[in-house]
Amino acid sequence: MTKSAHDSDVAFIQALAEVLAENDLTELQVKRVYGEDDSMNVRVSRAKTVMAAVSAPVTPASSATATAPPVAPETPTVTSDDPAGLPGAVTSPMVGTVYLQPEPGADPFVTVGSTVNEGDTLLIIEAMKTMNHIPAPKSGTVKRILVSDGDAVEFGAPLMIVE
Amino acid sequence: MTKSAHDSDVAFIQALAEVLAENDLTELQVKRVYGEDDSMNVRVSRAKTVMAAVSAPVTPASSATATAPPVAPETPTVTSDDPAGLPGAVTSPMVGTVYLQPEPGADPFVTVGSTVNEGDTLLIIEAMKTMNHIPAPKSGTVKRILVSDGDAVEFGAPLMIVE
Amino acid sequence: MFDKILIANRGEIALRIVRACREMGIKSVAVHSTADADAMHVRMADEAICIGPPPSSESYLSVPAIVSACEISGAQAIHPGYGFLSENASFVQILEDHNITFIGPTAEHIRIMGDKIAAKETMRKLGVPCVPGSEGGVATVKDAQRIGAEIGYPVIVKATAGGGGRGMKLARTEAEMESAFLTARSEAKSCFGNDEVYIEKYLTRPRHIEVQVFGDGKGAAVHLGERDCSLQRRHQKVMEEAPGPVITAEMRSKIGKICADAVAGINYRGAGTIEFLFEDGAFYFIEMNTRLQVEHPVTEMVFGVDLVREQIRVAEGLPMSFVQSDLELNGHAIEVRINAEKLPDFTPCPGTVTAYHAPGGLGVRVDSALYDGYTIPPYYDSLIGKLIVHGRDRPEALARLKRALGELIVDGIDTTIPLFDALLSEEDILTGNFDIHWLEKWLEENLG
Amino acid sequence: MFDKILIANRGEIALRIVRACREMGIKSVAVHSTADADAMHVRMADEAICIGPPPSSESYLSVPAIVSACEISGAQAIHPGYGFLSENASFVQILEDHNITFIGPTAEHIRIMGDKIAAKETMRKLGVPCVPGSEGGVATVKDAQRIGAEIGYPVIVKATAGGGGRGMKLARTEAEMESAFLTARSEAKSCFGNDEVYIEKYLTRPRHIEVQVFGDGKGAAVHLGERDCSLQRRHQKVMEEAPGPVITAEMRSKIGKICADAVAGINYRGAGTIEFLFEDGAFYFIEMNTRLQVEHPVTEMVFGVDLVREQIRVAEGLPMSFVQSDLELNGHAIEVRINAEKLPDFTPCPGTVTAYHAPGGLGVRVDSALYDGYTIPPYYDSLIGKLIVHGRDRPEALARLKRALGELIVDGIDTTIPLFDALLSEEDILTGNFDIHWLEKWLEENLG
Repeated sequence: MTKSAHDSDVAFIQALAEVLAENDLTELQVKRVYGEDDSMNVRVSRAKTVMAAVSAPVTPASSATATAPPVAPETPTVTSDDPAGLPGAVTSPMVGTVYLQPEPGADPFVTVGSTVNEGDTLLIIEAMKTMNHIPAPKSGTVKRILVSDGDAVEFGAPLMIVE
Repeated sequence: MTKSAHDSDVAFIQALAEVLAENDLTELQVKRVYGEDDSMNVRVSRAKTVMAAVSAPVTPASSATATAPPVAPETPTVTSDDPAGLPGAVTSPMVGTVYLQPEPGADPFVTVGSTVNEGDTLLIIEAMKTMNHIPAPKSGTVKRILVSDGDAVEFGAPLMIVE
Repeated sequence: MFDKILIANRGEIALRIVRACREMGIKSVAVHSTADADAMHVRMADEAICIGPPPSSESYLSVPAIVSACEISGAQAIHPGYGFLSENASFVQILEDHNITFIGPTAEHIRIMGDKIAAKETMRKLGVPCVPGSEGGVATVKDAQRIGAEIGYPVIVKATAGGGGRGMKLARTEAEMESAFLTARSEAKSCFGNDEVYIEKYLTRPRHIEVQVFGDGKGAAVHLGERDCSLQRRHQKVMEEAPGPVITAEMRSKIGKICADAVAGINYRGAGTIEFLFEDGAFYFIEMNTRLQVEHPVTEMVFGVDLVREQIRVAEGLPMSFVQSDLELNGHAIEVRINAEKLPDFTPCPGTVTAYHAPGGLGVRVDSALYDGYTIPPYYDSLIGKLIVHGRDRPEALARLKRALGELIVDGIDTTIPLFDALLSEEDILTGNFDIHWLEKWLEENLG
Repeated sequence: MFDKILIANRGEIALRIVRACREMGIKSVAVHSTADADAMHVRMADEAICIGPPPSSESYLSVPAIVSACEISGAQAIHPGYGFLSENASFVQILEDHNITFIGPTAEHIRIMGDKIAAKETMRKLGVPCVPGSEGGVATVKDAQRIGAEIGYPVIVKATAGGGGRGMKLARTEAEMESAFLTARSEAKSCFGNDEVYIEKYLTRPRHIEVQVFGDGKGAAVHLGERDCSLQRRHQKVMEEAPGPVITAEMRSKIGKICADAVAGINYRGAGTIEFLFEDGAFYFIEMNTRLQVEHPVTEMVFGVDLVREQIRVAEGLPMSFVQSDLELNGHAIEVRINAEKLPDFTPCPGTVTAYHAPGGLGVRVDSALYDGYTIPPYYDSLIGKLIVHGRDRPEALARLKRALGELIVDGIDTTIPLFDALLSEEDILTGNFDIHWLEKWLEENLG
């Protein structure tokens, strides 16, 4: 990426911001793919007529349930930062506690780089004293493990990436 | 990635923004694939948070005070339909009752087509039992008379057009 | 003292409970489906846990999901609100097994009151007046006539095996009894293969009067007067008030004492409602709800108490914060239920609320989880808010209700607000002259 | 019965009066400046008349404009709210001349109470306790010492011709009297050319306690207890409550009776407030406000009455709707004033409210003319809303206030909301331990 590419991007974003202002928009999102390995995501927003943050502090139950209620009443859009939206993400089908191995002291079911077949157990979620084996939804390689042993997870929380 | 590609994208997004505004939309999403490795996703949105009409009926005191409270919290803009905004409009400097002649049965001060000099009395507004002579703000011809004898007027109500 | 309470509900009642927790200095945990990630109860609670997808069966009704959420959040107690799991005895049993406090009565009391026959039998034994009748099969016309004379006409003859209106015959006078009895019996025979019939008093124009009770679970109990909830559509309450327009202080004190003694007699814990049909000065037990009611605010307004705070207190094992003599009825309160429904057919109308403005000023309370820009999901109940007013007397409350309705703005969706605007011009509403059939008749005549 | 009332005010109090009119079935006429064409009171009233340009002197304070508006709209009465023309005796006189009813006391009562010396003299005669002092010039050190001993130290020696703190000397003990007296006299001589001085009791840490009175104009009057408004900044009340945290039932009943008797004695009509400094169990008259106060809602909450409705009643010549024995104090109420001001300097902060969400639920009242998208004009008072809470006792009210403040959203402008969030963590606020200097000291230490 050269300086001129940067300048041109900045000019593009500046132009979008002007479009936003001139047209009295509140938000503008652009994903522009120029070619393989050359793309840009832009989100420009100006909305201030949305529901504001409540003063009450939001204390997540644990790191895994740290999905703080969104402040703006927009439909939550999945961004590339949210692992739950990545292709290959395995999300939690229930609320519970994660165990990465069959029993304390044992080896974990999988580690990053493990090859798994569809249906292989990835981890266990304990809910109401029941151990629920969470299977791989498809065959592939474990790319990332997004939870730690003993984490509490809520419904829909991303657990692993299997591709 | 050329400057002209950016310009063309901006023009496209600007056009979308106009579609949004003209059609009173709140959100618009487009995914456009131009070819392999050349695509664009756009999302344009515009929050609407206008005050709705109150259910309470608004009964104007009289035709002359029929300025119903505006329903949307916009700054009232003077439109070409509002005589108060026309050039040459003489507006009421006070709340009161209009008399078009010096006393009952007398001829009116002016009629449509009358030529007046700056300072000539156009009409009387009675407020608190006081007769207030309303003078022509400039010399000219009475083009329109917007009130009738005995009308109640509020502050700023258009009375006549003198040009 | 609880540190943290999980609220197994959504919408305005979840917010109601969050408010009580906050005022008591107790942390609240909201649970929610994916459809409710933006809901007000989620925003206002101290913690929030997503427990499942939109269908209630997989989220708000999922016992494993809720118990797990309780365990991972460390909440010591669950408030069930109304609906959902609030009267589910096996849920309460499971919580007991997990050492989680259920903010409500015992599983056993929920079970008994959830069984219509057991509930009636229990109440009768506790001295609560029930609909008089034959208490079992009636064999002959002679017996039928004797029973009719005893309980007074009109009476209804019903197939013991029946249901849905079949095998039911009305006898308005003794002269009609023979024919009604024989027809009901033969219909019962042909419809259900069993000709046994029983007889009950028939109420022609009853009101729905319910008594709010509260017990500490240890044998102390009070009543907090009655609510008149006669204005119903398809058995759904639409508008409720306290005190009842036709209930005298003497009636209140008498039926109230009967109800308080009844729940004291079974060591009932927490809030409960004993529902009656009321006609010609007499009360007839229908059922008991072992939970907070939607319409509990009208009682709070006239007695100046916080029923949710009180529920939490007694769930902790504390005594109630009042005794009967502390409870003085003050003024008049009315609640209207604002539903996201389109008139005239009351079609549910989910969607985005483009503008919301709540009424304010003296004597006005709004319990609603709405906010500007909120999108009402299509999966749940259509109740989106309750407007409650209080006045020194019924006319003042009605005038205030009309005024407040005029200030309330819910734009972007259809609501039942216009229904109340129209009802407040009806003479019968203004004078309190209505029974449980009044609203359906009015709807047929005016919106039908 | 009035058909139509003109409201000669704006903002939340105009809306407050529109609400009372609507509940009484009386049409309301809003008057407004061009800056207020979009204001809530204009939207909510039945009629609206523009009376002038933004400056108050040419609109809300313009007697001819308001009288004309009354005449062209056919309103029979004017409610002045507070501020503006509410205590303008000549306005009231003009209305009398035009046969328009002023909803408030007579011009004469306004005139007397507007004159500090006449007011004090009148109140003293009516038996209302005033700050004890020499009641006239003091000639010698001996006289000064005698008076000091009589009224008790500390005392303050003041120039009769003085003002603004000059020619004022404090004597904390008898030992300091001679020096204080002589210094004050010589300063008075050099500053004002007149060496006459008088002596008054000096209060070191008084509370501001005010008694709400109400008269029917025909010799009947009641009191509605007191409000503690000690939390002030530059003589502006910030937070008010009823009952006063240190006022006992016995004190209330005693000072209340004195005040009610006093206004009964002059045939006072309508709402009035008798303001006192309170120290060591004693009340000292400051002044009487002959109008509704900003903080009247706290009294309404604890006594369950509508003071505006009552004002309109007695203006019509009707008797009050209550007598003293009907008025029972119930629970505790607190009001906080939400101003469009930027902390720490309380700089007025007009602008557009991009989001407004009022708190709801049990025991919460909001009196505000705000709405989403409203633009607060820069010409008027910065008060944009009042949040009032009611609880069974002071701790419950404080907890509710904290909860409700957490729900209140006013975005797009700066407000005084964060001040109250901070105050509610202060031990002195929670225990009610403050005097009229407390807030200024706290502000200096915490925001200064």
